[in-house]
Order: sequence, then structure tokens, then C-alpha cells
Amino acid sequence: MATALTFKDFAGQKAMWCPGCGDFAVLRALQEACARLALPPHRIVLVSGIGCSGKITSYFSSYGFHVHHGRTLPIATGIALANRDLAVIAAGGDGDGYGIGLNHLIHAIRRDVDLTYVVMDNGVYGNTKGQTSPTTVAGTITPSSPSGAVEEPVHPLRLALAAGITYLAQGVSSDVPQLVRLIAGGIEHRGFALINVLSPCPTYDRLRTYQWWRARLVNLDEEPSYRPDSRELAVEAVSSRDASIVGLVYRAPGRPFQSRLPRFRPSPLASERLAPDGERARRILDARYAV
Amino acid sequence: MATALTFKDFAGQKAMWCPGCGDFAVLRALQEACARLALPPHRIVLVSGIGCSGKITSYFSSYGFHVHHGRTLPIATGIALANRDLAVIAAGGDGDGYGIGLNHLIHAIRRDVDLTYVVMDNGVYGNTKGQTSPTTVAGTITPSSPSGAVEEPVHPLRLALAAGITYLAQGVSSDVPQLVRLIAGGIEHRGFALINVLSPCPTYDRLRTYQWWRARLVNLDEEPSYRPDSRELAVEAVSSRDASIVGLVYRAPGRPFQSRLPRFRPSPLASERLAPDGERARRILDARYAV
Amino acid sequence: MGRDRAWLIGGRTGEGVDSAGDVFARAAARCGLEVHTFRLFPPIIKGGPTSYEVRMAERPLYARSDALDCVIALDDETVARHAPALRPGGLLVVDDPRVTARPGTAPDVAVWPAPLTALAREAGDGIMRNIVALGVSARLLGLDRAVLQETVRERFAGKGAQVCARNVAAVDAGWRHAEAHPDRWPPLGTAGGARGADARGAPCRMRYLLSGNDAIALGALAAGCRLYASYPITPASDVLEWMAEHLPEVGGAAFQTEDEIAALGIVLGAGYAGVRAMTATSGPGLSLMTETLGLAGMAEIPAVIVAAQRPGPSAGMPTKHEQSDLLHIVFASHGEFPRIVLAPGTLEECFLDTALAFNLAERYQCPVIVAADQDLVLKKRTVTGLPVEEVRIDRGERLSDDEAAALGRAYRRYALTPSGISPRAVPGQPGAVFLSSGDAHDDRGVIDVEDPAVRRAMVDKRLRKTRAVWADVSGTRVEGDGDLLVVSLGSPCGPVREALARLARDGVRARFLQVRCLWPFPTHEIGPEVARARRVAVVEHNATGQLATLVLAQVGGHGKIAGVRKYDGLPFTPGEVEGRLREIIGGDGRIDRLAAEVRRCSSHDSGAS
Amino acid sequence: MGRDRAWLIGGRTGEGVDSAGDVFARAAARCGLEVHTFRLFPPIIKGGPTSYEVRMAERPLYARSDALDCVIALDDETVARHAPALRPGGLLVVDDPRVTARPGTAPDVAVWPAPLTALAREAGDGIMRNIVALGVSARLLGLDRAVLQETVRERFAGKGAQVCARNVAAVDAGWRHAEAHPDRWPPLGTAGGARGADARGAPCRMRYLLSGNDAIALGALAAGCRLYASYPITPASDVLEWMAEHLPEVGGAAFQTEDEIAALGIVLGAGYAGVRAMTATSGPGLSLMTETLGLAGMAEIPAVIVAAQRPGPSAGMPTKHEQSDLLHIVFASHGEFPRIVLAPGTLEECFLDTALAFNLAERYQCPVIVAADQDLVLKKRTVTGLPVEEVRIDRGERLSDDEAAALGRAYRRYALTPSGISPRAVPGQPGAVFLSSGDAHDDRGVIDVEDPAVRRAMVDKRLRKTRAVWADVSGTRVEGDGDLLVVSLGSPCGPVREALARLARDGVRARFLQVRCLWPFPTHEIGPEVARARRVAVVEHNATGQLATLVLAQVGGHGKIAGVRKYDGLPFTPGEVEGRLREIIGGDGRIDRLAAEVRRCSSHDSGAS
Ligand SMILES: Cc1ncc(C[n+]2csc(CCOP(=O)(O)OP(=O)(O)O)c2C)c(N)n1
Ligand SMILES: Cc1ncc(C[n+]2csc(CCOP(=O)(O)OP(=O)(O)O)c2C)c(N)n1
Ligand code: SF4
Ligand code: SF4
Ligand SMILES: [Mg+2]
Ligand SMILES: [Mg+2]
Repeated sequence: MATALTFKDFAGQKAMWCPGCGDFAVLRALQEACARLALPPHRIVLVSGIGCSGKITSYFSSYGFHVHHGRTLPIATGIALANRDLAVIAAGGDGDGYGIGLNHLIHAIRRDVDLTYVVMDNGVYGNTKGQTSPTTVAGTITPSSPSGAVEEPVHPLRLALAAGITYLAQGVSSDVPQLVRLIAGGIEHRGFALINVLSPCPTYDRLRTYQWWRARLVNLDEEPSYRPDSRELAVEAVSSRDASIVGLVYRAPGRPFQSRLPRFRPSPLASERLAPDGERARRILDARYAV
Repeated sequence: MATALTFKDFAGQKAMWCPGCGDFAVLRALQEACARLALPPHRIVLVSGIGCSGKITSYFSSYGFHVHHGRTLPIATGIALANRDLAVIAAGGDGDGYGIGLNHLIHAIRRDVDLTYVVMDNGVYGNTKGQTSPTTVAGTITPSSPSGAVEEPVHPLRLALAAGITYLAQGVSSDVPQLVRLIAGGIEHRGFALINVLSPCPTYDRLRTYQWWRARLVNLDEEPSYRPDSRELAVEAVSSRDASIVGLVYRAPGRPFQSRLPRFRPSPLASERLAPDGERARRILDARYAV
Repeated sequence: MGRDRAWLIGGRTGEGVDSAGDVFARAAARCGLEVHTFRLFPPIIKGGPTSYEVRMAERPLYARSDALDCVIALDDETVARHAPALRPGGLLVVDDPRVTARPGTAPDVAVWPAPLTALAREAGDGIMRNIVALGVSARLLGLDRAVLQETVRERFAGKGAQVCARNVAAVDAGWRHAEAHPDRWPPLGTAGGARGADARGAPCRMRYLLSGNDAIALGALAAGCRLYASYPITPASDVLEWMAEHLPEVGGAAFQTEDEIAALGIVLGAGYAGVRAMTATSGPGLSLMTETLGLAGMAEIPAVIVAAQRPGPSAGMPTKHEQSDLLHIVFASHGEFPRIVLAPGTLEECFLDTALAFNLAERYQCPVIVAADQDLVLKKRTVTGLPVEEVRIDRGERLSDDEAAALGRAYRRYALTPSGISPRAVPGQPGAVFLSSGDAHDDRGVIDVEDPAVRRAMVDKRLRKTRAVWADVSGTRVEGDGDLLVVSLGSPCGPVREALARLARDGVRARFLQVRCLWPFPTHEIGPEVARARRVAVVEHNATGQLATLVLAQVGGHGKIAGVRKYDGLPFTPGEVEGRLREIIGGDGRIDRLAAEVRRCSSHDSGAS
Repeated sequence: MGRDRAWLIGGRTGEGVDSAGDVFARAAARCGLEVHTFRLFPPIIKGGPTSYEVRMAERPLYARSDALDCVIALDDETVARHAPALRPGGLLVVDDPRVTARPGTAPDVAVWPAPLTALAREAGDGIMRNIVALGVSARLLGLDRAVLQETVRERFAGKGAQVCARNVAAVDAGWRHAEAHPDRWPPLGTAGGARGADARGAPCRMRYLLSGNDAIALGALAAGCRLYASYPITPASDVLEWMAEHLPEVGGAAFQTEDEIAALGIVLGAGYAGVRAMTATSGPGLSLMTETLGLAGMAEIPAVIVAAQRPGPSAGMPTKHEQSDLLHIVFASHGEFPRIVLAPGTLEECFLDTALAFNLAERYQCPVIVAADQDLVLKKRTVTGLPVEEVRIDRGERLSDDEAAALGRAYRRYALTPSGISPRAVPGQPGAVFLSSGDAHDDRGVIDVEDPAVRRAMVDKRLRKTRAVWADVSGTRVEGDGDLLVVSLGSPCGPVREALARLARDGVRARFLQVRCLWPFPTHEIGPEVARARRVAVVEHNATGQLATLVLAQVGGHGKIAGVRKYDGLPFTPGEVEGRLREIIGGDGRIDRLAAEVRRCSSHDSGAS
């Protein structure tokens, strides 16, 4: 790679999100982050779920796998194990990740699989036309909650910390430079990284606009006293200040699954040249089963 | 009910757990708790999952539904909505609840469905013969982790708090009287109650015996300074002291789903006498669809 | 057959194409016309190509049109996509005067540029060009101006008087502009039809314009459904939204779950506890429900599932049409248990089948699936009345509280009765406490019983239950007569009926068998029909002939069954079906092709030579 | 047929029945005998009734025995359950001297009380009564004492010298006690057979005793499987445990996931990225995987799934046997896509099919399911050699790095080739980056393409892929000749073969067709066979005739197919199959029954009259 990469090297098809959709910023930030890390497109796999957010694989140029709803993380885990040389990035919506797919998230976190997960959290089911999502504010009127949502929202940052995450960040679509830093940091992190992005859906969510967030958000990255390596501060920040924080919330040394699996091949399994292994089978047969 | 109930009124079939299994204590505590609350068997529905723990529905006498693996909570939610007069108790193993079924748990908690969930947490998959479970201590050698479990365990108490639970307790099979209190408290609580029971599996887990727990456990119920109504203390207790606490960890006023659903019938839906409602259909037709 | 006109408006999602189509359809219906709509929309919220077809006639319509009379193109892509479907003599109205018709468009199609955006701007806002287009269209097609204006007024009533007035003005601007255009069609319908009498003079109070989803939701409500849990998915989300609005009115609840597994689990919990509950989904959700379905089978829990098919596999084409989940619906889940699969083909059947499903689920204590499809549930149609009075409630064999108390521990929840159906108790009833389980169990519900004879008896008991279902369900609906038997189910029945009517006009006689219950398979009804027929054409929306596979397995007919299949995401038009049927009956020259189809039909995936 | 003896030990789970059975089977094998085992165990970890049957002979055995020669009853329930299966002249050894045989036991079965517990106590610990029983058994059945002692020594080697010695002493105590008993059977096998030569003098280095699960795991390893992810479930957990032990040896990994959805998801991720991966499960897990299966179909991802069936629906009977997931395996998941379903019927086939599955998955870029069953995967059998040298690796059409780089953006991942198979690139290869999706897509992988022609072409392309599969796969294995065609698959093939051999001895000729590939259905191979046969018996372990349904749908044969079905949780014995086949061929008096079976077969659930 003689010439430096720019975000344009990661340009896929023309993005078909609604005008003003927060996901444009996420796409741009992901492109910038990959350029900054000088990751060529063929060394990246972007795995996305189903939803408006999930279309990101069409708009980003790299190896892409647009999977079924809620299952980005198992698929990404399989890829990350198959080829340790790839940068594996999973991306999807709040419904995808915190609704149908939440169990995989908790377990991917405790495995500390070395991959990066970007959630485009718009607080609605955009692609199915505006129903409540797990992060919808209670009381919000949506097509599936015409009298107002009755459930308390999930708190992704709290859950991720409780699950033992080693890289946790929150960004907002109005601040692309910060997003770039947070995503790039996640990709560099050896272990599981979650970047929750507050990404407005102007079509179906009139409440949480860019302005709304701007009025509420506290940027941890700019707080001199905040130290993202402190679990206590992180627990305190997500408990008391909740969703209204952006920045790097927590980072600890990763203990990636890939490195903890016993005798796991350090070079990519995918580049092994397979030959029939009758001999090994025979050895095991003789040792275990011979009569 | 003229005569007081005793645990014998809840005796089902002879329990076929291994000698020494911690689940005997859970069964007994559940029976005592129901007796103490004077809940007749026909007003209780016990929903259990698949596993050694899940057999509890056979050994307890009440309406019982032994469902598929990991799905106690959706089923119990359906029952709890169908008949608000019933005491709905879900029970299962750590694999059932924190492995395959964890997503339902987080969402049941945020809905604050009015039901009681008792997890028999033995740190193994007992019924499939001893594989790792989500609460297995990292490093443990099991049939599915012959070089030692590589994953960090999940922390059910932390996750439940992060999800916004309103009644959270942990007990241990060696202390039935405390278990009775915790379970009875959970049943009385209006909202979602989780009682995690450290329930040894002497057959497949040689580490976490009754003695092992005894040496480690701190009983919050006996700590004068502990106040289960303090979220901060609870967060602190589960973060720093982790799994080594027993007692009532947290209790807040419930905001049960059943009471928050708009215009939801206060008396049991199940006792409504249905008649064909052509007239209502006609009214809606006329109002919405007439041309 | 009377006048029959098809109008289409096309543009981009987010531009008001849908709401224009809806208003136009409603206005046409109010003019006394029978209306049938068809939307073609992308899984892109804003900016994707979309269109809305309204077919209008003075007789009931069950299918989209083979060809269009008038196309309103708000953009270029609409011209490319839909102008070729214009009939000779049709009219293409374009907003952009530079647009011309494309190759493939009939030669005498007229292109008429109308400055929709400019007129809308004059009326107050350029975004109203869709409404201007309605004014133009009404004038051209001869619909009543006042009726259209009234419909527009109603539509925008919620948005304040000013918006409302502006939109009414936009209609007018369009109408007036179109007066410049030669009246191409004689007037359609009458204003008097609106709320007064329909084209045939019948009183209109009973005329409704609604979709299959609306009919399904109404059926559930009429049948006493009280809990509804589901996860959003196209095209079933409408039912969730409908139920969330109306179930609270009866003290029930409808809500969104974390996934489809939870949704069906909640339905089972409610069913077990004695409350009628339902979920609706599409392929991906149904696949996720597979395991839970089996629990309903084993534990004998009533459950109603609406499965609105769309093209698969996986996410497939979320907004398009297909019937490729039939074998999945019939055979999914490990193990063997009874299930009932109803297959509505019309709006009225959507209503009645959904209502019936609740009776069947409780009577046979098993899951009941209403197998619908995208076209069936999304398209709106006018109906004259809905048979709401025909809804009956039968909750199956239940123990009374006294019986339950008297039986006490002697109660056998899964008693081995001749019918296989065992009287139910529900939690809360004193005395008869029992265990239900997904594990194999004996007649009392006791699990871990390993006696082979018990296992056999319990399997037989469960499978025996639905033998008697034909007392409650018609397996088929058969019409007409002839050597050719046409078999179909679901939404294609509309185009098939229209195709057969056209063939009949040419003297070609055929018998039509609509499968109304897909499982248990109505072998006793279909067997004699297939035996009697010389040739059998199975019309279905999939590539592998799934309905044909069931017919072959259950009835036979190898050697005379030909498949008429479409799997490109679009519903059949009547003309397509007609053409394929003509090929099949088209004399000896076609026999080879027929044979090839038959071979494909009987071993579709095997690639056997 | 030579000598053939069946021994069974029964007691409670947790009492060492399993390990005694294992040791005995191994000792018998070492004595040069061919061995076939069958366990009957409950889903209760301790205290449930359990038994272990070892059948021994001097010829290969493929089925459990119709009757037993010797039963060691550690408890009463064993007597009740298994004494009735003792052959006339058989021997029942009981620990408790008060026990007598039950009604239903053959009259000349001898009951011999042997003080197993007392002898074990004398040898050092009462819990060794299972080992004492082995000493007794070896003496009675004429197995070599030294071989048994050596086997016991090996078994307990890990537990320290003292335990080891004690157990060897327990064998001896049993042996000596049994000397008091008249030798009932002539000696079986030879000590020299152990590690020396088998009964027929062949060198023994190549003789193994293993289970179907072992063979499956070995097949995967030999074929280059590198990642294995699964969720524990009976009877597939063995494979997880095996892989967790051996995959690290090749730098791979096997681990347990949070559920089966994740397990198959991981397999798909690995397959997409170019690594051979597998999961194994049973009914409930397979049902959960239904949606993910369709993603493999749509995105054309190689994946290998072992599906070991057990009685359903739902949790069913977790430790028992059935083949009632066949139609689920073939048809589950919404939408249409190619899948390959292999059906091994022997240990050797378990090994070869699993290895082959990886080639097929990569060559046809689709999911491959190895459809096994509880009996097949759990029973241990002796084999002489396993064809490990026959394993080949074919990774299908792949782009080289140079090709990928040269193509770059011009690469069409889903190119419309005549075979339907499009050359693959995998992530990491420079240049040819592409999108895979569960959404419908065009030949480049672009989604949201709504052109009906593209949809049709892509559906056809995918379905076309497996047409050529017969170049790599045999659809059937056909043996023998006669008017009666017997069709079966999976573990029942063992009892069927034995039954047919017995019939042949009586001069009854029949042709046996073992289905080796269940999907694509080998219509081209089965069609002519069914056409030629006068009667067809389909032998399968389910109630509704699922294999028969496939034959009827794909081939026909209504009117001559009869079902031989068993669904009580237990595998067929050869005698059961023999009896049912005799009924079917048993002359005119039986034709009515046959006809009834046929009717049932062709409309199993419909209850058609
Ligand atoms: C199993 C399954 N259920 C439902 C759907 C329908 N579906 C498509 S996108 C979506 C929700 C999307 O919400 P979110 O994940 O928040 O993404 P967004 O569109 O808001 O970016 C749903 C429910 C599906 N594709 N698969
Ligand atoms: C979908 C599904 N997968 C797997 C199984 C097999 N299974 C039965 S019990 C069990 C685990 C039990 O572990 P846990 O929930 O901790 O209960 P325990 O036996 O330890 O009480 C599993 C995996 C199943 N029944 N269903
Ligand atoms: S609907 Fe919302 S999330 Fe989807 S593209 Fe539009 S703005 Fe973005
Ligand atoms: S295996 Fe463990 S959990 Fe299961 S019954 Fe035995 S002791 Fe209890
Ligand atoms: Mg969203
Ligand atoms: Mg457990």
C-alpha cells in the first residue's frame, strides 16, 4: 500500500437512507476509521443485521455479510475465529442488537471475542416503520404502542459493563470525528468492543433529534477527571448519568477468546491448506478404539 | 381453606435428583414459601425449563408447565397476563436461564412482569452430564472444556440490576429458611422477582460444594448496614462482592407490566365468558372501513 | 363484464404515493365502484421506487389487472417500470414534460405531461403533487370531483384546517388542469354511490374497503382473542398495530416482544391458561417459532398463528409476494404432532378462517396456522359486508369447576379418549391440578415414563385428534366443471377465477378446486377430483411446486399434474394464468412440455434425468 | 450364522451399569468377537432404570438382539423389564436372592442368585458389584478371564493402583463364584484374538470398537474440520466433547455456545470465511436452527450439520430412539433453497458421510445435513478397519488470489453459471470484495434488486446447483432381488438386513433399497425400483410414514406401498421387521391389511375415510 487510504476507498453503493438519517454519519465514521487504520477493504469483513442500519454493508466497500435479523455476532464470531488476520466489524440496529440479538451480545462480551460491534441506536424499528425498540423511551407513542410504550428501555451500556466488556464507548451521529476515534479504538482493541451510536431517525422519531441529544450529552472524552480505565468510574457513569454520556466509557486489557482457546492456531485457519487427515484419524482410532 | 397449608400440600412425585443435589432444598423452600403464603396449589402455576432443575414441576404439586429449554419466561408471561389471580412462578437452571434463555430474562425484567423466577444455579449443565454453563468458573475442566473453561462467567445479579430489576435475591441450598423468605418475598412482590439459588451439583461439580459456599458467602440479610432498598448499595454489592453474597439484594416498588398495559382488564382474562363479538367488529368496520 | 379500469401512481417512497393511492381507492369505492388495489413497494423507507395500482369495476374484483389504463408517473423510473403495462390506448401522465414513453410501451399510448409540481406549488406546496395527480386522474377517469374532495378532506382532517383546505385546492387544481384534456373515458361510478347506494343500487352502509390484515385482525377480535404478542415484520406488522389499538377496548393487550420465540411462547402461555391468543408473522419469524410450535403440539396447547408468506429464503424480498413456505408450514418442527393449516384465498376467508382458527385450536388443542401471503394480506378490496354474524365461539371440551373439583387428583389431563381429545382444565380451577410438558408423558401428564406401549398410545392419541376436523372445516371449495382440474390456494385463487371466467367465455370448461385447509390434507375431497380429471394444473407462487408435492404425496396423480408456478416476487395476473392454462390444454403439440412439467413437479429438486 | 449371544446388565443410573457394559463389550471384542451394543437409559442422572446390552457373535452385527441369553439384574426393575426378553433356556442372574422371574418370562429361564454385593464387599467395596457381575458373566459365557481382567485394569488405570487391583480382584471373585454354576454355554471367542488375530484369523490391529458419534467426529477431523460449535444435547453432546478434546491438536477449536442459533451462526461465519466447520444437534436444536439454515441457503454458505434424531415433538424422549424429523430436515425453513441430506445407516457410513459432507458443502455451497438417529450414533460396534484412506478433500470452485485480484470489482460472486455454482472468493483475498446477503440479490450480491427476471434467475440458479450431485453421491444402495422391495434408511437398515437374511434362509426373496441420500431425493434411482416391485415396504421409525411420504411425492407408488413403522422409543429388532415383512408378503388373506396400511401411508394425518 503505497498511497494512504481515504474514506473514498470504502465507498459502496449510494446510500439509500432517508435524508437526515443518523446512519450516514456512522458509515462515514467507519470509512474514516478504516482509512485511518490503513486497513485495506479486503482485510475487513463487515457483518450487518437486518434493518435500515443493516444496509450499511451495501454502502461500505469491504467483504460484507448481511445476515439475518439479530445474528450478526455469532456470524462475526465464526469469521473472527476462521481468520485472525481480518478486522471483523459487526454493525446493526438497536432492535437487532438489543432486542432479538441481545443474548448473543452478552455472551460475545463474556467470551471477549476479538471483534468490533457498532450499534446504530435510533430507538425505533426504522425498517419496519417505526415501532418501539428496546431503547425507546417509555411513554413514546409508536404504531405498536399507540398509548405510549409501557416498558422501561434497556440500558446497553449498563448491560455491557455488567457482562464484563473490555471496550465500551458511546458516540452520536452529530460528532463524526469522535465516532471515528471511538470506532478506530474499538478496531485496535484486542477483545470485544461495543460502540453504541445515538443515531437519530428523523423519519420515525421526532423526539431524539440531533438537537435533543446535543442538549443532553456529556462528553466523557472532554472530562479531565474521567479515566476510562477505571471500572468504578465507568459503573458510576452508566448508572447515574445513563445514556447521556458520549466518549470512551471503559477500556481494560482484552482477554480475547481467540487467544484463550487452547492451542488455537495463531495464523489464520482460513489459509491452511487442507489435506485429508486419514493418518491422524488412524492414530486416534488406534489409541482410543483399538480392541 | 380452613386448615393451614404445609409443605406437604405441595408434594408431587418422588424427586429423582441425585442424592445431595441442591435442588431438593429449592423444592422444599418453594413448598414452604407457598404454604406460608397460604397459596392453594390450584392458584399456583409453576413453569419450568429443561434440565435437572426443570424436573421440579414433577415434584411440586400445583398447575405445572414443563416447557422447552430456555423459554420459561415467555410462557410464564403469557400465563401471568391471562390470569392475574394466579401466582406464576418460573423455575429452571443456569443454562436454561442465563444461557439459551437470557434474552427473555432481560426483557422480562424491563417489562417488570409480575412473576417470580427461581434459578437453580449449579454452574453446570447437569442434565446433559456436566458441560460448562454460563456460570461455570473460568478454568474449570468439564467434558466440553477439557482444558478448562475459557470464558468469563456471566454475573446474573449484575445483569439483572443493569436491566432494572425490582426484586433481586440470592440464596443457597444449604439455607432453606432464608430461601423460604426470599422466595415468599418474591411471590409477594408486585413485579418481576429473581431469586438466584446457589444449588450444588455434587455429581458434576466437585468444586462448589455446600462447604465451599459456606466458606465464601456473606449474608446481606444479617448485615445491619445493608439496605436492600438502596440501588447504590446493591450496585456496589454485586460489583465488588459479586456472587459471594446471599440475601435480599435489592427491592424497589414494582411497576408491573400487567398494571401498565393500557386499559388492561383488572380481573382475570381467563374467567371472561366469551361471546362472539360480531357487533364490535361491525362497529369498527363501520368506523374505519365503510366507504 | 362491464367497465374495468386500472390506474396506477408511481414515484418514490416518502413522496405520498401510498396515501394518494389509498385516497383514490377510497374515493372510487365511494363512487360505487368495486375496488382492488395492488402496491409494489421497496424495503427502503424513503427514495425507493414505489407504486399503487387501483383497479375499479362494477363487479367484484379479486386480482390485479393484466394491463393499465392510466399511469401517473411522478418520476422516470415509474415510466420505465409501468408504462409497458399500459393497454393500447392508455394514458401516461408525467410531471416532467421531457419524459417520453419507453421502448416496450404500446404504440398508441399517449403521453400527457401535466405540471403536477407547479400546480401543487400554486396550491400552496409542491409536495402536494400527489394530490394534484388525484384531481387530474379523477377528471380523466370520470370519478366524481366532490367525492374525491370529501375523501381528501377526511384524510387530512387531523392535520388542521389549513392543510386540509390546501389539499382540497390541490385536487381542484388537478381537476381543472385535466379539463384541458379530451375526456378519454366515460364516467365511472356515481357520486350518489357514496354512502348512498352502490352501482347496482344496493345500500352502501355495508360496503367496506379493507385489507386482508384488517380482516384477519377483525376476525380475531370477533372470535374473542384477548392477547396478541408479536414481533414486527412485513407484512404482518399491521396486525400488531391494529391489535394494539383495539384490544385495549376489550380489556385485552397487544404488545411487541423481544423476538418471535417469545411471541409464540406468550401465546402458548395464554392458551394454556385458557385465554385466546394469537401471533402473526412472516417466514423468518415462523422459522424462529419452529421449536415452540412443537411444544404446542406435545403439550396440546391451543395457539393461533398467522403466517403471511413472502419470498424467501432468509430475509428474501421482504416487500414482495410468494407462497414458498407451504411445506415448512406443514412439516416444520421435529417430531410428529397434529396441526391445522387453513388457507384463506379472499378477504372474507381471511376474516372467517381467523375466527374459526380459535375454535379449532381450542377444540383440537393444537396449533392452528392461518397460511396467508403478502398479496392477500396487503391488498385492499371493497367488500359488501363481512359475515361478522357467522362467527361462533366453541371453546372445546373443558372441565367445569365442579367437575375439576370432583375429579381432583383422579383427573387425567391427557386421557386416552376415542377422539384423542381430552377434556381440559385450566390453572385456577380447584382440584384438578396437572402437569403439561414438552417431554413425552402419560395420560396424567407424568413424564419420564419409558414404557413403549405408553409412548405408542400417546403418539396415536395426539395424531388421532384431527381426524374429525372435517366436521368443522371444509377442505376445499370446488367450482365449475371440465376435464381440466385447476388446483390452487391463497391469493392466486383470484387470478385463477378470473382466468377461468375468460376461458369459459371461449367455451373452455374447467373445474376449479381451491384448497381451503392445507393440513390435515383433504385427501378425501381432492382424491376423487384428481382421479376424475384428465389433467391437473396446480397454480402456486413458488418454484418447487410445494402444493403439487402435497397433492402427489397424499393423493397421487403422477403423470397428469402440471405446475403453473411464479416466483418472481409478483402476484399472478389473470392473463398470466390464462396463458399458462391454455398451454396446458392446448392440444397434442404441448404434451411434451406438459410431461416435462410433470417430471419437474414430481422430483423438483432432485434433478433426476 | 455361527454363535450369537446377547448379554445385558441392568440397574440404576449412577451404579456403574454403563461402565460395566463398556468394559464387557470391549473384553468381548478383544476375545475376537464382533460386538454390537445397545443402551436403554433414562433422562435421570442417578437412580433411573438403565441397561446395557452386549450382543456378540463371530460375524458382523448390525442390530440389537431379538432375545437375550443372559441378564444380570442389579435391581428388581431390571427383572421386570428384561427377563421377558430372555430366550428359552436363558439365564437370569440376580443379586438379590429373593427375586424370582416375572410372568411373561419364558418357562425354562433359570434364575440364578449370585451374591454380587457381598462378593464386591469382600473384594473391598460393595459398589464394585457391577465388576463382580462381569467376572460372573465372563465365566458363564465363556469369555477369557485374563482378557477381561486386562480390560478392567486399563479402565481403572487412571484411578490409582489400589482401585485398579481391587477391581481386578472383583472380576476374579465373580469368576470364581460362577465356577460353581454349570457351564451353560460353550466358550466364545479366544483370548488370542485380543490384539492378536480375530476369530477368523485376520490381524486385529485394525479392529475397533466405537460409536456412531465417534465415527462422525473422526470423519469430520479427517476431512479437515477446524471449528466446531454446538450446544449440549442428547445424543449429540458426545461429538462436542470429542471435538473439544481433539480439535486443539490440529490448531482448531470446539466450544459450547449460548444456544443452537449461535452454534450454526458460527459455523456459517467460518464457512463464509473459508474454514470447514460443523455443528451437531438433535431435534430441539435443529428446530432452533431453522432460520439460520435458510441464510446458508440464500447466501450460499457451506455448512455441515449433524442431526441425530430422537423422539419428538418438543423435548420428547431425550434418551430414546426415533426417525421422526425427516420431513423437518428436508423441508424446514421458509423459502426454497438447495440442501443436501445424507443418511448414513452404519458406522462406516457415519464416518464417510460426515467426511463427504464437507466436500459437498463446499462444492455445492449449501448446507449439508447428516441425518442420523439416536440408535445409530450411540451404539458401539466393532468394525474391522475404518476407510480413513478413502477421505478426499474437494474444496469446490474457489478463486485463487491472483484470479481474485485480477477480477477485482468485476467479480460476480453469484455468477449465473450453467451449473448454478459460482466460483467463491473468501475474505482476505485481495481485490474481489463482495457482499453476501440473506436478502435476495443479483449475481454480484447487490440487494434490493426488484427486477422480477433477476429474482427468477437467481432462484433457478440456486435450485440448479444440486442437480449434479449424483456425480458425487450415491442416492441409494440396493441389494438382493425379489418382488418385494424393502426401503429404509438410517439405523433400521441393520435390523432390516438381518431380517432379510432370515427370510432368505426360508427362500423368501426381497430386494433392499437403502436410501443413502434423502435430499435431493434420488428419484432416478428409486423410481425404477418402485415401478418394478410388486409391493413396497417402507421401514422407518415414526408414526406418519415420513420416508414413505417422500417416496410417494417424488416417485409415486400409491396402492403398493405399505408402511412398517415403530415409534415407541426403541429400535426395531430384526425379528420385529421380519414379522412385519412376513405379514406384508403373507398371501391374500393379508391384502386388506396391506391396503389399509397403504391408505394410511398416503394420507397419514388427514384421517381420510
Ligand atoms: C426474524 C425476523 N423478525 C423480524 C424481521 C423484520 N425486521 C426487519 S428490520 C427489523 C427491525 C429493525 O430495527 P433495528 O434493528 O432497530 O434497525 P433500524 O431499522 O432501526 O436501523 C425487523 C423487526 C426480520 N427481518 N427477521
Ligand atoms: C433447544 C435445546 N437444546 C438443548 C437441549 C438439551 N438440554 C437439556 S437440559 C440442558 C442443560 C441443562 O442445564 P441447566 O439449565 O443448567 O439445568 P441443570 O440440568 O443444570 O439443572 C440442555 C442443554 C434441549 N433440551 N433443548
Ligand atoms: S427510517 Fe429512520 S433509520 Fe431508517 S433510513 Fe429513515 S431515518 Fe434512517
Ligand atoms: S446431576 Fe447434578 S443437578 Fe442433576 S440431579 Fe444430579 S446433582 Fe442435581
Ligand atoms: Mg433501530
Ligand atoms: Mg445447571
